[in-house]
Amino acid sequence: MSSENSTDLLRQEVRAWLQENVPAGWREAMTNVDQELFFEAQRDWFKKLSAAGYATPHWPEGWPGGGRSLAEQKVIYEEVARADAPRLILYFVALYHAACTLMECGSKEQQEKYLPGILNGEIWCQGFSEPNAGSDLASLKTKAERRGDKYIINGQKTWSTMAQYADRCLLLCRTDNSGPPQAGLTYLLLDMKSPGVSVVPIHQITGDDEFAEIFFDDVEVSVDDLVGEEGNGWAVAQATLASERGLTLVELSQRMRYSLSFLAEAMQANGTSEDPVLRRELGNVIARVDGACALADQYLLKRISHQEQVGDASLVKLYYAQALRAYTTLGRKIAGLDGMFDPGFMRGATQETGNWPLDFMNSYNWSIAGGSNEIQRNIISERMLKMPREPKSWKWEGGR
Amino acid sequence: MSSENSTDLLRQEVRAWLQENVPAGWREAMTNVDQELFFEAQRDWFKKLSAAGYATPHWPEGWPGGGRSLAEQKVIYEEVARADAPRLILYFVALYHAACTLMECGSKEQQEKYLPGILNGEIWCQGFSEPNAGSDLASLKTKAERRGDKYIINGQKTWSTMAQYADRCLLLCRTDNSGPPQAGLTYLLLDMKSPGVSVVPIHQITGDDEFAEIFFDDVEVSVDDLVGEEGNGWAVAQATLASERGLTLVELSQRMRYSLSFLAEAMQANGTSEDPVLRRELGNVIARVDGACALADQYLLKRISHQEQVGDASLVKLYYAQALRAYTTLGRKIAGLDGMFDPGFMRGATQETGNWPLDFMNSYNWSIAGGSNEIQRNIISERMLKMPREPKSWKWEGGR
Amino acid sequence: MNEFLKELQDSARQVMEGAGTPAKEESTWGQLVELGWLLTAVPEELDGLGLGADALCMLSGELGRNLSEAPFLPAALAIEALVQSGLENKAELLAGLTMGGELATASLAGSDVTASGSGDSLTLNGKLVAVQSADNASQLLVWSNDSQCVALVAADQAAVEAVSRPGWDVTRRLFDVTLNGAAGVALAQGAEAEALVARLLNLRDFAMAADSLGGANALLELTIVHLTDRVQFARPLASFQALKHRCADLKVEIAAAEALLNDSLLKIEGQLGSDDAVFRGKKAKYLASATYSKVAEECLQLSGGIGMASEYPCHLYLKRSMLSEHLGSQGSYEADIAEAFLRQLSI
Amino acid sequence: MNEFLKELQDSARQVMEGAGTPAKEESTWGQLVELGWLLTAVPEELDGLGLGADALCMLSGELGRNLSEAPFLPAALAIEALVQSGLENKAELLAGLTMGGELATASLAGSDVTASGSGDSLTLNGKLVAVQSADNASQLLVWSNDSQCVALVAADQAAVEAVSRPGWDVTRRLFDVTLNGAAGVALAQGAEAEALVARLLNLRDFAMAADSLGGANALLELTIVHLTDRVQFARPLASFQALKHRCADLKVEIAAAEALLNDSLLKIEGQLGSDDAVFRGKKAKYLASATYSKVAEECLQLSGGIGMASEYPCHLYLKRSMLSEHLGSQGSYEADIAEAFLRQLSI
Repeated sequence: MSSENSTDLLRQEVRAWLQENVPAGWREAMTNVDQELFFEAQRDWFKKLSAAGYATPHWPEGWPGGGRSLAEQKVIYEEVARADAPRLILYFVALYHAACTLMECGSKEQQEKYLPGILNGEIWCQGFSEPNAGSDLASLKTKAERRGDKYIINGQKTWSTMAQYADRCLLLCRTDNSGPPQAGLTYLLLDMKSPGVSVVPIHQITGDDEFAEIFFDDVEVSVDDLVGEEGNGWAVAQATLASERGLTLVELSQRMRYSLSFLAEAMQANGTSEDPVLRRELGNVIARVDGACALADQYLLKRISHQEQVGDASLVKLYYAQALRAYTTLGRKIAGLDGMFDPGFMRGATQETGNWPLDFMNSYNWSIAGGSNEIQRNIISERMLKMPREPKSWKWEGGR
Repeated sequence: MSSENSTDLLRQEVRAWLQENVPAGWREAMTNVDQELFFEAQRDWFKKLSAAGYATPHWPEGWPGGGRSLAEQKVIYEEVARADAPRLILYFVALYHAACTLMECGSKEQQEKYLPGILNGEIWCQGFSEPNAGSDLASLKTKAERRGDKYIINGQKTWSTMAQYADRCLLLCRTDNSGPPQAGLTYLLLDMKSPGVSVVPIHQITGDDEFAEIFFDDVEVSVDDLVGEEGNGWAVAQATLASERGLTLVELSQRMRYSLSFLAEAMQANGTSEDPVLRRELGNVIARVDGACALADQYLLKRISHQEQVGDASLVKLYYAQALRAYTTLGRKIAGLDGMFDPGFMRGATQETGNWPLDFMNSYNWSIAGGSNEIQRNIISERMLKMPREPKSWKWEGGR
Repeated sequence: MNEFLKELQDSARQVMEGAGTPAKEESTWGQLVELGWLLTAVPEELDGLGLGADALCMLSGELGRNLSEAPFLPAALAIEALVQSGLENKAELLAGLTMGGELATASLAGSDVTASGSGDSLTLNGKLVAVQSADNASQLLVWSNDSQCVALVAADQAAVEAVSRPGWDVTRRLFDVTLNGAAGVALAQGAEAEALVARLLNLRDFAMAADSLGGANALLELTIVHLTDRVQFARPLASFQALKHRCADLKVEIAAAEALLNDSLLKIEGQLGSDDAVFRGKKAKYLASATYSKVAEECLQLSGGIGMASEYPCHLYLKRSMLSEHLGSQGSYEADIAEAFLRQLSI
Repeated sequence: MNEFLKELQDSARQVMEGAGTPAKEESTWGQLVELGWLLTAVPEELDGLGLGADALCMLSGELGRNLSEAPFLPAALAIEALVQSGLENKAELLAGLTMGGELATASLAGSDVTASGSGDSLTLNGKLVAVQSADNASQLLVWSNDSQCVALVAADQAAVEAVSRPGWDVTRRLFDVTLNGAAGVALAQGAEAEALVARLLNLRDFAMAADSLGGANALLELTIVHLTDRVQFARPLASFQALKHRCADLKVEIAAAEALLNDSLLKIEGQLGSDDAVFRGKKAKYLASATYSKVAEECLQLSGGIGMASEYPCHLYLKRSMLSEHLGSQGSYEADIAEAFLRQLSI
């Protein structure tokens, strides 16, 4: 049986399963709900999906659902997008970032200690960004001081997704200030219930609060929870960041593509589909969204065939962010004045809620977080197009 | 009589004169003509205009046509634009750049020697830009070496408007390499018939050749033709560059505004005025063109009332260049495939020929020459918005 | 802007800066009444300041800068309508609306109202959307959908129902208002009403343009401060050329829209509502509103993560700009501008 | 792209690079015939290479890179039409058109031709625009404006008049051709002709997309070399972040349009001309052509003064991109794409 056929069969199987199992009307059910109901829905969906083996296709052979090729993972993502199934945003960091980091860089003891918990639905968050270390992550300052067999943590993290609900945290800290910024970082696994940890949700401009700040006041972490070696945290963090590279954007761009029908239906519903100007803009958006899907697909195929080149991932993310902006901008135009009312939001629905101003504002998550558009442009121009790098040192000349 | 009334009277007078004197059908007559006919037309128009006193309104009291206030000059420019009169592009450098430089920085002897010639129709060109000194004018290398009472010139200038027909040249040279780039520049007046001067027209992408390169091979210039002091050329050049500041863009933006009717007529002629998409784009272009006019007007009013601020001129030029690009881009869309044929060009008509691809390409003259859009953005961000300046020294770090 | 207006602007800015950003209705409405801002466009013979649309726009710009919640624009429209009317007791009514702290408000968007009757015995039916601060109003300014009637409607009658309609823009409190056979007093009818509606919408366009540019300016300034203060990669963000150039592009857009607004106000003086003034008003509103949106969208990106947090005011400008875009409808303004231009051409 | 195509591309690039930029017709046409490029899409049973649309697009991309004047695309369309036809002597005709150096050309834009008669006794009337290299052609591929007839028309008959129509794009020599009762041979009629026209236009869209992206890539590379070499303010221009970011934006546009083209070619394999393939072709052509124009416009600015000189090739790309935009009409493609999408939705 060729691999083509094997993915075809998988596709049929997943599609049939999703058809039976995606909770009907989950979007409506998640509109303006409180956190508790949302959690319950996420928990239920996680249980279903992992029971079917579709929550962990990227885990290695031997784990439940694991051992899938990238091509098979892609099929599962595509079908999940096509079925407009809920995203597992509460478990995403656990299933991808935490699991992949543990598998790639964790000790055997760490793997045995934490991976079963993840499969059981433990929630993880990521503690990387800080108020003064966003685009420039390497400049982070949260301090981990070794005292005997413990690290003592002091400092602050921000923009941590779902941190207020997390059981554990992937924590990147500074243990040494003497070298260049990327050196002296250390990667720890933190129990969020440890004394001295406090979490403050960030109220977002959309009304949601899926991000939070985490404060550390003399928090203790056992050296057993050190991943890799002290001072080698930057390399471990790269493994974390690469853990979902490509797959997420395949899923998201496919979701965007399938949700084009929402846009078109909204146009038909309010008559704007007869407006020649908005129609042409729709044509433009369709082509760009298809371009985003094709680019994400191509990137994953390159990864599968080990032909990934530096900058490729940046192209995908930058184009996706821009297509999403164009798409939600058209949505705003279509909704017109009516769209400016009803600031209700929908939990866990990412961009495709049909509340266009909300979707538009959420589109900035993709142009700012995870390496802003500007950072991607730096990478593309410097590392792909080989244009000279920005100076590493900079002196203020002239002045205000 | 209030000054409002005095400009109103002038406006009526100029308008009536133009109505009688603008050569009918000059656009058609200048399409695909050879240089000779174009010259003749320019000469005739110059004679007429200066006889009426409208060629030199910016000259001081005492000179023919001179002594007009900026407000009056503005009226004349506006009316010339409104009447769609030919532009005096052959004499522009002489009447503005040369004359104003002489009046502001020239010696009495130089004024007496050269100004009457300018009134008589001598053609001047400007020798500032060099192949490696475009945006970075201060880095120019053309060398002037003092030997006795002469300077010996060696080097090359480029993008000199109409240099191949010029009698004289405003020449900016380097006499000293030891200091910072802006120091050590010297400003000379050159007879273009001097031995060792050779001129090579630049074939432009539009088919026109209104620019030329000038080569200097041991060319002698008398010290009598030194303007200001040796080494003080940068300051003199600033006077040259400021000589037409504001006025030209008032005229050009008004021309663009009046020529909107060409665009609309073209739309009506080929039926695209019924296309709702192109109609809306027309609406957008109209608003932007009006914005460009208002901005140019406001700038001149600020100059008149001595309230000009650094960066103001950059705002005007950058917005004009962008509005012109949008305007000619719409023209291209309207012309469609038909517009891609007939590469005929029109001499001296600047942007408003109705040959839209030509006009579109000519619009780059305004975004590149005379301080590119990028230079204007530097000025606006650094000097107006007070953002930090680009580093004055730069080291290649990393590498390709 | 003349010297007098500049002084007025300086003092208005001081007042508004004291009110904070966003400036809440309760803290600014009383103050602006007290300062006589609502007297701006009232003629001197009616005890007003006799200033023109440019003064009203200047104040709108200051309110836009500070994201003011106060219903200054609808109140000014109602006052303007009253000034233009032949109502007998208009001096008395004006006194209440300008200095008495009473509010007459109006829809900032479309009207779908029919009117029957005449004089002080009008009957009005229909719906108004985007009526600002209706809960605080004693009167509503209403025009019929055929522009044949402009009326004042008392807000406290049973036939008037106002329902709060919260929206993304929290700096303007909007209401849907239903008129179920509400009684009203005519300010103008027939051709006079038509002219008055044109005048009011024209004034609205100019004031909205000014509000937009006030906001755009304030937001760009705020963003440049942020870029200057925030250090990444051991440099202030403001030192990155790619960001500098984008700020310059925003600056030039604002400058052109401002110049167009000011130039238009100069040129239409005294002819508010004429075809020419309406055309100019649409161009000014279109360019200003498009500029505001562009500035707000870019500044959200330039602000990075902090811009996504509700505590930072960037999003308030963005949401106000998005709402303003739809008050008057950008898309149709482009078409209207082209339409008016092509019509002129064929004359 | 598979390994075989990649090898073919490497050798094609070598050949084209030898031909210079722009590659003149006289120096490349013979060469590409000799190399068998016109055999690409001819099935193996007709002595061709039996490669698909992807191979044709790859070659179009290489020709686009080098601004080739050779009429490869119209020739390939004529050959494709012949292959699809049931003509008895098609093997013989194909031999002449693929390896014999004979050229059958076609319009790259619209057709306004009517046909009467059938089989080998057609009579054709009307006008073709944008027919490439018509002076070198022995045959013309023509389809009627109702798509009910696709024909080959001998170029040397008196009823065929070709007039050179020089344009801004000097890299393609275009002609207007008038058919005054010209005799022709039908390649397909009726429903078959309709399907064939759809197939040919679909192929044209894909090939034009590839040509556009070849040009866009070459121009961006050229521009980056220029920016790297040119020093101003004691730094290479390529070190200015504002310019770097603009180059990155162009790169990402090109990458997405390329990915879309390649993905489409993969997905339509063997179904050229189907509704789905036509929809994909329009999207690919639209995105590629819009990208080419954007890249060319930006690169002209990024090149500064040198870009305005005819000796520097930037303008040749710009002019080719401008022409390509109108071959197939961008504006209507946007509308077509929306139309097709909305239609799918309502099924």
